[in-house]
Amino acid sequence: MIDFSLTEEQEMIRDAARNFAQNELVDRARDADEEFNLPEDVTEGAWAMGFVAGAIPEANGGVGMDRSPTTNVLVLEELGAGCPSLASGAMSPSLFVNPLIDFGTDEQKAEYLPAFTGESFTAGTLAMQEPDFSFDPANIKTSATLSNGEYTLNGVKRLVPLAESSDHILVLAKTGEGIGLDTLDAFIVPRDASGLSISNERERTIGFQAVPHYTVTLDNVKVGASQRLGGEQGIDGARLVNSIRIGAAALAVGCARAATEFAIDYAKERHAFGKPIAQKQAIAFMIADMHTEVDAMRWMVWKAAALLEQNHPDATKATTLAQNYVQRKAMKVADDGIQVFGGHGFIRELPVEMWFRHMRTLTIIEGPVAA
Amino acid sequence: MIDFSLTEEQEMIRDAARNFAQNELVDRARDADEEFNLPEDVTEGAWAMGFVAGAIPEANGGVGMDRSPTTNVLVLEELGAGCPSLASGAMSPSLFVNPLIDFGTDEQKAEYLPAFTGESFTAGTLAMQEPDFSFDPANIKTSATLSNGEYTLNGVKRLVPLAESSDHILVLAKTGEGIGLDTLDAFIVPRDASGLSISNERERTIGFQAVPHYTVTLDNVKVGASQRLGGEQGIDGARLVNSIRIGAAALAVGCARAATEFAIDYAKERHAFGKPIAQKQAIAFMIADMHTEVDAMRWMVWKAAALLEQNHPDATKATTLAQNYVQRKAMKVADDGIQVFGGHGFIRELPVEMWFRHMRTLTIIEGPVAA
Amino acid sequence: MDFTYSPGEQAMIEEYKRQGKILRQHARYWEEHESEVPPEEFPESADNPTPLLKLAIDKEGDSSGIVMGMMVTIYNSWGDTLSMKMGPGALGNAALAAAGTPEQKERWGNTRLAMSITEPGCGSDSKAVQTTAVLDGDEWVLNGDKIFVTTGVRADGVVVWATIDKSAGRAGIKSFIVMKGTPGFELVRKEKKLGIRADDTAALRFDDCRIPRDHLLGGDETVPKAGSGGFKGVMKTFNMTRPAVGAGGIGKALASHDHVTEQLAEQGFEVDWEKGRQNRSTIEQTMLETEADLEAATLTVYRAAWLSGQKKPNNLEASVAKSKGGEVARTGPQRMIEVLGAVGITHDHLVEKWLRDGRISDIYEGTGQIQRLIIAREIFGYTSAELD
Amino acid sequence: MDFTYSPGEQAMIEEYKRQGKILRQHARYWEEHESEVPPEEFPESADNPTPLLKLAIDKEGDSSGIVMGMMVTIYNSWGDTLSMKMGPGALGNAALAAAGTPEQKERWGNTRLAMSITEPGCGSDSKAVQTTAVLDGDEWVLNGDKIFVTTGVRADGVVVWATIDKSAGRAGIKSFIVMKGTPGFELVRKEKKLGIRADDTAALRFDDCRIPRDHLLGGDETVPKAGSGGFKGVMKTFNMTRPAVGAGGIGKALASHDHVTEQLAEQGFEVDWEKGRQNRSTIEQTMLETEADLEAATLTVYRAAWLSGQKKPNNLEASVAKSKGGEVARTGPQRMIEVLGAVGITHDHLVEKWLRDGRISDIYEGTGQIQRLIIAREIFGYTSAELD
Repeated sequence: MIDFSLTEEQEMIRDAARNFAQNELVDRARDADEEFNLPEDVTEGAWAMGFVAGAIPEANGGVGMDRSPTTNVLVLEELGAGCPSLASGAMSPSLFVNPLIDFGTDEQKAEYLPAFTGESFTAGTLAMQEPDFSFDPANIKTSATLSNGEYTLNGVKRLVPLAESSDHILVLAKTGEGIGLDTLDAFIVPRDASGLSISNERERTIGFQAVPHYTVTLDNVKVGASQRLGGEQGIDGARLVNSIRIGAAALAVGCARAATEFAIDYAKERHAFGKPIAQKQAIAFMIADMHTEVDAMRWMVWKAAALLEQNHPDATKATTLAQNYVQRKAMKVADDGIQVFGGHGFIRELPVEMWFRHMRTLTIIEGPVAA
Repeated sequence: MIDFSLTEEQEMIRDAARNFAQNELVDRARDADEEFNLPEDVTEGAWAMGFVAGAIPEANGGVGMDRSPTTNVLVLEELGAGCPSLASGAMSPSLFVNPLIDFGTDEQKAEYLPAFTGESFTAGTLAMQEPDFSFDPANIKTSATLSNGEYTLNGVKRLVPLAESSDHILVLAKTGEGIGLDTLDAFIVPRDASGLSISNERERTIGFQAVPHYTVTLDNVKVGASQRLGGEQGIDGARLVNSIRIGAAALAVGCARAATEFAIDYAKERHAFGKPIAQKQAIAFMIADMHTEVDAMRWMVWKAAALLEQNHPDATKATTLAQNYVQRKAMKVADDGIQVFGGHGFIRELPVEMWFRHMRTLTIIEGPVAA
Repeated sequence: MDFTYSPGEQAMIEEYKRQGKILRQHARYWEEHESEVPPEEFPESADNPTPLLKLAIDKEGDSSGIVMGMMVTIYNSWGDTLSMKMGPGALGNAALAAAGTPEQKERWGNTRLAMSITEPGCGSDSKAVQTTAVLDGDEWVLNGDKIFVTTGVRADGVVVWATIDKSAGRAGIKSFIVMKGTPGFELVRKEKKLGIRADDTAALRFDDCRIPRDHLLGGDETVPKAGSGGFKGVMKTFNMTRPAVGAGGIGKALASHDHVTEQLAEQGFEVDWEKGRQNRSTIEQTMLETEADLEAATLTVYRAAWLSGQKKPNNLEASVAKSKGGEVARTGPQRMIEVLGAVGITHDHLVEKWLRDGRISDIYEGTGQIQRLIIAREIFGYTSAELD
Repeated sequence: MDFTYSPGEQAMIEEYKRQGKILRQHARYWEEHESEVPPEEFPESADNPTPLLKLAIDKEGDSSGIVMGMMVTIYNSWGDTLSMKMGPGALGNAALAAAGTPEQKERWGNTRLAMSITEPGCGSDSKAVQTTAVLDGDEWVLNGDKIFVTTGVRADGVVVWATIDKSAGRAGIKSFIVMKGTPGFELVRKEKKLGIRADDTAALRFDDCRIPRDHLLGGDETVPKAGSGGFKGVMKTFNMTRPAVGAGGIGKALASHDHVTEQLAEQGFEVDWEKGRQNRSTIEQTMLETEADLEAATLTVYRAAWLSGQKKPNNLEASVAKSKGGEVARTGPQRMIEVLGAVGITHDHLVEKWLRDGRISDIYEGTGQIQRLIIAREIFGYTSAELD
């Protein structure tokens, strides 16, 4: 059944996320970006809303809400409309928590999830990206070799958010050969593991400057077999990657929506050649297309999230299509978002140039959050 | 030196081509298309202008003008602006004649070129296309195997223009292995060769309906070694393919120019919502972009033709870039050309829908003429 | 939130595709014989009852009727422009159903009525209608030329727009029912077109054509002042039509994509959904991006329809759907021909036909440009006077 | 017809690239220290004289000076926004040279003059200039705010647009020379920008700023009636500027493409020019299409310049070049980041900087939209009143 309706609970959570984003993120975004600072009250505020930890089972000390990718994309769109960079910083523990909920053994859940049920923000992260230009999660280079009941991890991970402040890093690696998302495995690696090093310098990136990202190098890092997520069974690699890709796409939809709404307001106010520029077809049509694509992108993300939630066999296809579509269109929206403002769009005062930088980040890295 | 100037002779030939195209092609285009008819007076008229045979050396009974791809693209743009379909029909002997001039041995020139120096149109053609969806001249499937001083040709060729009325068909084939345009060879094959069959039915195509195209099947066709173009040395495959690709691109530039000029005139005359639609930014900008791309495409074609003429090592690169650019932009121009006219653009009365069909043909087949 | 088809819908779609492939066997013939009118019913129709019957399987999980209508439109269009069996009505019947008086519905409900709006001098600008209707005693006298009348040849009559008061602009425009055979009502020609050649498109002329006074649709002879209430009534019916036209365009693009996917599969080629962009071939990327575009357009169509099913206004979303559907109808088959290569421009495949057939989708029921005007007015809160 | 570089030009271009790579070593520093003004001359400049000296090799086959100017602009921009050694002038000097009286040229020819046109309330709409100049005795009194003044911090003075007669529209706008230190002339701030951070962009204020009467550029105090002759004089100088701005955008995109080509080559990847589309990888196709776009834009720039060298009008072609240059400056670096993947958004590479730097190219000297207006007016033969 084709059905776009939200549950009452979803509407409530979405509205709460919208309020939080508009009240707590929008005004903080510029300074956070310029100062390379992820404000503590932002991460604490998001934490208090329960966006990250809400789905931790009661058995692990959580409140045990449904683990719902569809609800998550609603929240992430709203947060992305506030500020995708702050949102990603505040939500990055989801990169650790959600895979644990989805794939963790009972022992793993019991050991690692309670740390995230406290009242204060707890960092957690996942290491996926690698330096290779042909990086592809379906053909990851970081290796995990089993020997004497221990895995030895080797590889370089880039752009790992909050690596420095996380007690554990979920490291994506390949235990075998071949190509495909089913070759993926994840390992829970303590930050202070021997052989693991975190770059002293934060990575410098075009957008998301508020979020500390690091290069994490794994040089013969040894972890016990019990650190393999999902135990002997391992993980459903496609599902993990889908969840991450959908998360990024949802943030991008939100950011594109904010750019569109901001452009609408400006175009109606800004006069040129004797009338509001919104009354010029060139501008009006550009913004109309921005609106159209935000709509289209949203439904693509909803569909992918819904199929993921149902564990539907087409979830990977839907995710790949949504990711592809969002990567193309969201970047265009953000880019045209600058164009509407002309020279003013180029100054680091209005948020439009910032959204452009965030969007280039969002549409390139596979995912700063997990849906 | 970056120099866009034409020689006086080039300007004269271009103007002559323009007059011919505007006077002899434009008005004939619609009926020729609807009636699947290549009018004899059109082919004879183009023949009389010397567009095809002008570069046949005096030694072979020709007038011995320079063999000039740059002059040819000027002519082809003009003819394409008249009607690319009629132009391709009238110019298709260039597919046989120009490679003969470029690569033929003295014996081959002496034997085959004089037939094209008469006062009447003489058909000649080249068989390149193959049915495979991954068809690539750099990896052609038709084979030519040498044995006992004879070549045996096997393969299926599609969309061979004027195959039925040509005494000889220049067949592109591969004598060896490997991938690359240097693997290409061409063979002069008599139409009545044993093992060669020409489809009874003309091929039906979306555009170019005036031009008879046929499927040519080669089933163990045997030709003497002397039929290999260029003799033992063979041909410069890249140069041959470049010349063909540039020819198609030049026709496309002309057709796109015609579509743009027609749209300009219509938009200024057609009123909607109380003023000419040209005064609406949406239409004005669409046509402005059409104009811009026609310009940009033309310089790409000029550059490729100039490098080809100089036998410059970058000629293949320039041709590939020009072909790629023209294939993308010319199709968009023709498509937007319909859009300017709305419903009227969809009726087989104005030429715009015809140009759209011709353009889809031109931007897909590698080349109906040789520059 | 659900984006899967119910088993019944799935079965219906498969049946549309199966029957569509039968219709495709007739497609070239009726395109070549465009001057004739295809039969009301194809011989195969006896053995191929409407695919809607497949729905019975699973009523529970079915989509709302309006959303399902969009599926039907997409997969109807997927086969060919031909129909196994013509439905009884045409576009004018929808207008009759929406705006007719009970007597009018009773009287003409069983006839096939085309809809006649466009004129040679006015395309998207419907308030520029020049055809006049003048009340002379108890008769309306119609004069004017009409073009692009879908089903105008086959229909029993037309619902025609004419102005009874030019000075009133849109408010002066009324709809009239004129049946074939009425003196002064002439079928001028059947148009020859780029695509959808089997569909009949007529040009009509009204030359002192007299019809009884009660043939004014809805019977309301008053001309509202200034405001465009009368016109808005007409626009409302468009909110279903625009997504449907978008859906038709999607059908053609989808047909092209499905066909090429099959062709590639025969050569052992399949898109790998897990592989990243950096490791794809150009063909793979083209297939994937085209499918993404199709999916996006389809979802905007379903969204517009779903809103309507929820009794929520969808003027904005209807134009979003129409503009996306019109776009993929252009780009989709174009790219699929590029994938096929040279044989793609030949009659070996129907893709070149779907390109021509689909091209109309970004034109009729308002060009893509008109849709963007509507979208922009909605998001800016502008009137048509503020943004034109 | 010739599209090859002469040996001298080739050598010059190589030298620009070589020096550009040196400048790139300073690029991050000066972007990080945007509140400071980069030096007039970098230490390396002593060992790296201007690449123009390389031209001497082969004067015969060189392009016309104006075309060569475009090469210089492209390959200057290719390195970084920094210059090994600042030239003496700025944009205002061009205006002085074009429109100044002999006395004015003599007096200010050796100073660096910025050009100040844009105001907070007017971007592309130059006739909406609000800054006023009122003649009071033998002095002009200037009042108004100006933004986006390139080199406004470093310059010795500015050529500023102000209206002496608002009712006259464009005809009332005149240019004035105001030197730093003049009372009432305030440097409000140096802007913080998305890109070209090392370039100084100033906001200025004129608050009862009094300058002598002879500081009016060209000295003509009359206001032409109705016609916009006065304005057209200014527009004329743009015919060289628009292609140059397009060229600057191309430089950034080309830098990105060249850089990624090198990166790919290190991994053994090279575009095969002979292979057909159907057999290319996505990366290969992206590299090829980006290069085609760059080539197209470059040729439109050369064409506009070549016309100018031939003393032929190039208003249309200048806008074609500007719009294409602006376009590739946006799409080129975007796609190159996509090819690099995640490291493309980091400071590992300068491509993310070139994306930010290049983004201005489709904005200043008239946005892409303004260029399309100019193109459309030219091809339709419309005045700005007919198409606005």
